[in-house]
Amino acid sequence: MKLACQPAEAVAQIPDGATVMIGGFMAVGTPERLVDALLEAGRRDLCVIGNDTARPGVGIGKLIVERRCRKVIVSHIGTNPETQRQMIAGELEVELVPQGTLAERVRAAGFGLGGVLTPTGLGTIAAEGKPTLELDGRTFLVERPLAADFALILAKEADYHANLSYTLTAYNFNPLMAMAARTVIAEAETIVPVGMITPDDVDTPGVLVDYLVGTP
Amino acid sequence: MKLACQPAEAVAQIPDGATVMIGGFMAVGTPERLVDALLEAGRRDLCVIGNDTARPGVGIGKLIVERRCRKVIVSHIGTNPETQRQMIAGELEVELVPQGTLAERVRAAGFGLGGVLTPTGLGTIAAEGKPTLELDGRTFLVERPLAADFALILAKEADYHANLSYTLTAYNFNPLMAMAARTVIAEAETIVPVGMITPDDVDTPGVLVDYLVGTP
Amino acid sequence: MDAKTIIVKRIAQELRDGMLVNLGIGMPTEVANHVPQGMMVYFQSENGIIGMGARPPEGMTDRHLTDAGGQPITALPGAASFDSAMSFGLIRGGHLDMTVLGGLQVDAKGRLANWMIPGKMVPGMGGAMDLVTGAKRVVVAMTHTAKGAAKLVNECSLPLTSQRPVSLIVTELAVVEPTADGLLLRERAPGVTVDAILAQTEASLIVPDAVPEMRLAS
Amino acid sequence: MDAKTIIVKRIAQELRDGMLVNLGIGMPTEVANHVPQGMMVYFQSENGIIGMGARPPEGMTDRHLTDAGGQPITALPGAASFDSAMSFGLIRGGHLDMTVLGGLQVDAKGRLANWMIPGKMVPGMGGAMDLVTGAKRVVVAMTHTAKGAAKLVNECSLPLTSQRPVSLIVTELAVVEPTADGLLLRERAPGVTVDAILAQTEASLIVPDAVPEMRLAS
Repeated sequence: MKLACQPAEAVAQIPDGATVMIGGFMAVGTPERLVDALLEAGRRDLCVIGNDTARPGVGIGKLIVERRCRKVIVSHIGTNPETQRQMIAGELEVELVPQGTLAERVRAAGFGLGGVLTPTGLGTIAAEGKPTLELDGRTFLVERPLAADFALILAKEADYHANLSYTLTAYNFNPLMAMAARTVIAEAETIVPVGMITPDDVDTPGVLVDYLVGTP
Repeated sequence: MKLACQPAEAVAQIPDGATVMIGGFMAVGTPERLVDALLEAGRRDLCVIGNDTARPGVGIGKLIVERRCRKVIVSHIGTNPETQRQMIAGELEVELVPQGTLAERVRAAGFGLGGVLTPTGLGTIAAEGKPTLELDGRTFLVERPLAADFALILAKEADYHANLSYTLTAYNFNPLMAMAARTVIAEAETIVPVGMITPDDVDTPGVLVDYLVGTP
Repeated sequence: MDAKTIIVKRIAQELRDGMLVNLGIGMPTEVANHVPQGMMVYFQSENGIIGMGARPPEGMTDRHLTDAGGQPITALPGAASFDSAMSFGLIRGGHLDMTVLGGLQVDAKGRLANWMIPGKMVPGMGGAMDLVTGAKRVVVAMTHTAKGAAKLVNECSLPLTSQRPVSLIVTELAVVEPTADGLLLRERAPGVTVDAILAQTEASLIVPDAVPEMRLAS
Repeated sequence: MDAKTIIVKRIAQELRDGMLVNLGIGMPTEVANHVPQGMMVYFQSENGIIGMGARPPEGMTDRHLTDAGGQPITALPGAASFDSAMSFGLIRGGHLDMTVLGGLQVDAKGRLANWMIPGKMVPGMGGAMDLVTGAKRVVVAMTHTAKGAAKLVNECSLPLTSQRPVSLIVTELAVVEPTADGLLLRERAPGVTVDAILAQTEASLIVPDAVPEMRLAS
């Protein structure tokens, strides 16, 4: 584990073409310093997994506008016209996934499950090309786990063990992604002494975190 | 939702023969007042879902000793010789489930999933009679969701909305069971005013709780 | 009363005390403004909160607290926050009593299309497929027609959101309930005739002998 | 040095700084007493904590804080608590660096049987199947024989815990590593000959030219 490193140092691990999960919901809970560092480092051809592509110039939307993504796996792109434009122009591959299924697919990868059995999406475009499973008279879509090389996540607080806690609507995909990526890079708004975050308040145990970036 | 009711009133909803989830791990996190009320009410032929059968006279172990269960679905019975005795004598049906699979099966029921795809148990006795699924070259056991008529859970704190929070090793199956039963009966060690449990500290939202039992 | 007011006021009558409810972006959001007096309804926002409250006063916003559209909200006393897996566990696990969503089309079987117009608008399904598949009750809030074209159609020309029929459709003209026998006309808006409704509906409606008027408090 | 001391001291040498480790009930638990000086190891207890510490002083126990055997423990500064789904997510998701478990038998392919003796002892698998299937490294701590019978056998007569081979077997006589070619004899206990090991082992062992002695600090 590398504590209190600079964003540039942390994202230096990420090569072009990497699959990168980025926490956040409409950029709420997105680690903006890490996204900025990724931009500054010139990374491109990324496959980004996130809830949405936010708005141009915000969160994942920055990477879209700067054309750093070859693919995004998200539930929603409606708030970022640039994502739609690049998709229609054939410049960007967009895999749309129902939001609850996206959360479970990320969780499945992190929790060692072989996939997700869900009725969501059955008989819709979202089911195309996917296997189904009949079990006890009901049919379920079999959705694959979604893992990543890296996860960039935002916590409200971290302690010196890199234990993380989130707040309000800034949890969203962050705790799930912290389980599902080979390398986890966390940005914390505040770093506090060990013990300030009680065991019950730790949402992501520090053992899952590889790099911890603090505030400037 | 029925707040601050007595244990007897809450468990009066539970008929003989019901399937009842009971939180706790070796009785840590088990709502003992609710278990006692179930005993006093004379309920029998229960199917109990829990992590283990604890020890004789403690937690779920009380129901075993008093012969109130026709079946238990648990991961472990080694600490309760009476469970083993009843099982061998053919008086009690015991379904043994790997602990992690048990947690995911309960969660699957509560989260609307069709089942659990796991490598745990493959090629062992635990896989007997269960379907498997091959996906992308790997084989997984298909484990069924596990729902219940009732869940009896223990929280450390509850507020007047029945928002619940747990502590230390007394979380275990409690938050999962609160999602997986038709009727949720919670016992809280302390009931505090709304706002004392912050939104980030709520582990089980009050909307999931049907009956809340406080301290005597 | 304008179309939107009729729709959201009528839908508000579907609320019950203690319900957990998710409101879609846009018109459905306004149902929250018409909760009957004395009734306690828990509003979930799928980005991770139960107990969302109105927009905060100027200068009191928290960048970690927004609705699913990214707009600042408040948290009511007794609110609970959680991650996306839990949020959709509530939705998909059948714990959400009701969702109110916008609609582009509903077919004769009561199936909703509301997430894309191929070649024109592909915003993504967000949480819509989960909500329509998982909520106990799915209420569609939509205008009866769009640019003159009926939205209650025999077959959706737009991609479906779910195979599961919705529970109720409320427009500025009518309340329609999908049943095993077809779409049942339950109510008509004040002053609107059954014939006027039929004229603006492509799908066949089952019309009972008496179709009561919606009762909308001023 | 008695058998148990040899086994747990040798296994403690497998610990690395920063590892997340789960120790089974009984002998494996004692590995925690031999963490090399200056090394930080995070111990998980599958009932829901990382950062478990030793038994608390008399009168300081908390009934909400025990190990997986139900015995009172402490939580170290920086501990984290969570529910059973998260606890087994750590185990099954490959986040647990190492688990140490007891064993009844290990077969020639390195597969462990450790959870039941049909007709005699059926305690249930608890978390053993999850641990053996999911942990990055699985280390078995067991005596080399039981009542004179070899525990490293050609085929387990007892039900398997997992089809997945374990990573290492440590007994009071030897360190054995399952490989693609078979069971490899890696080390012998101080003063124990290769012949003595072979005489007490049913499964064939691959014996390299030189089999070093375990180095155990007093």
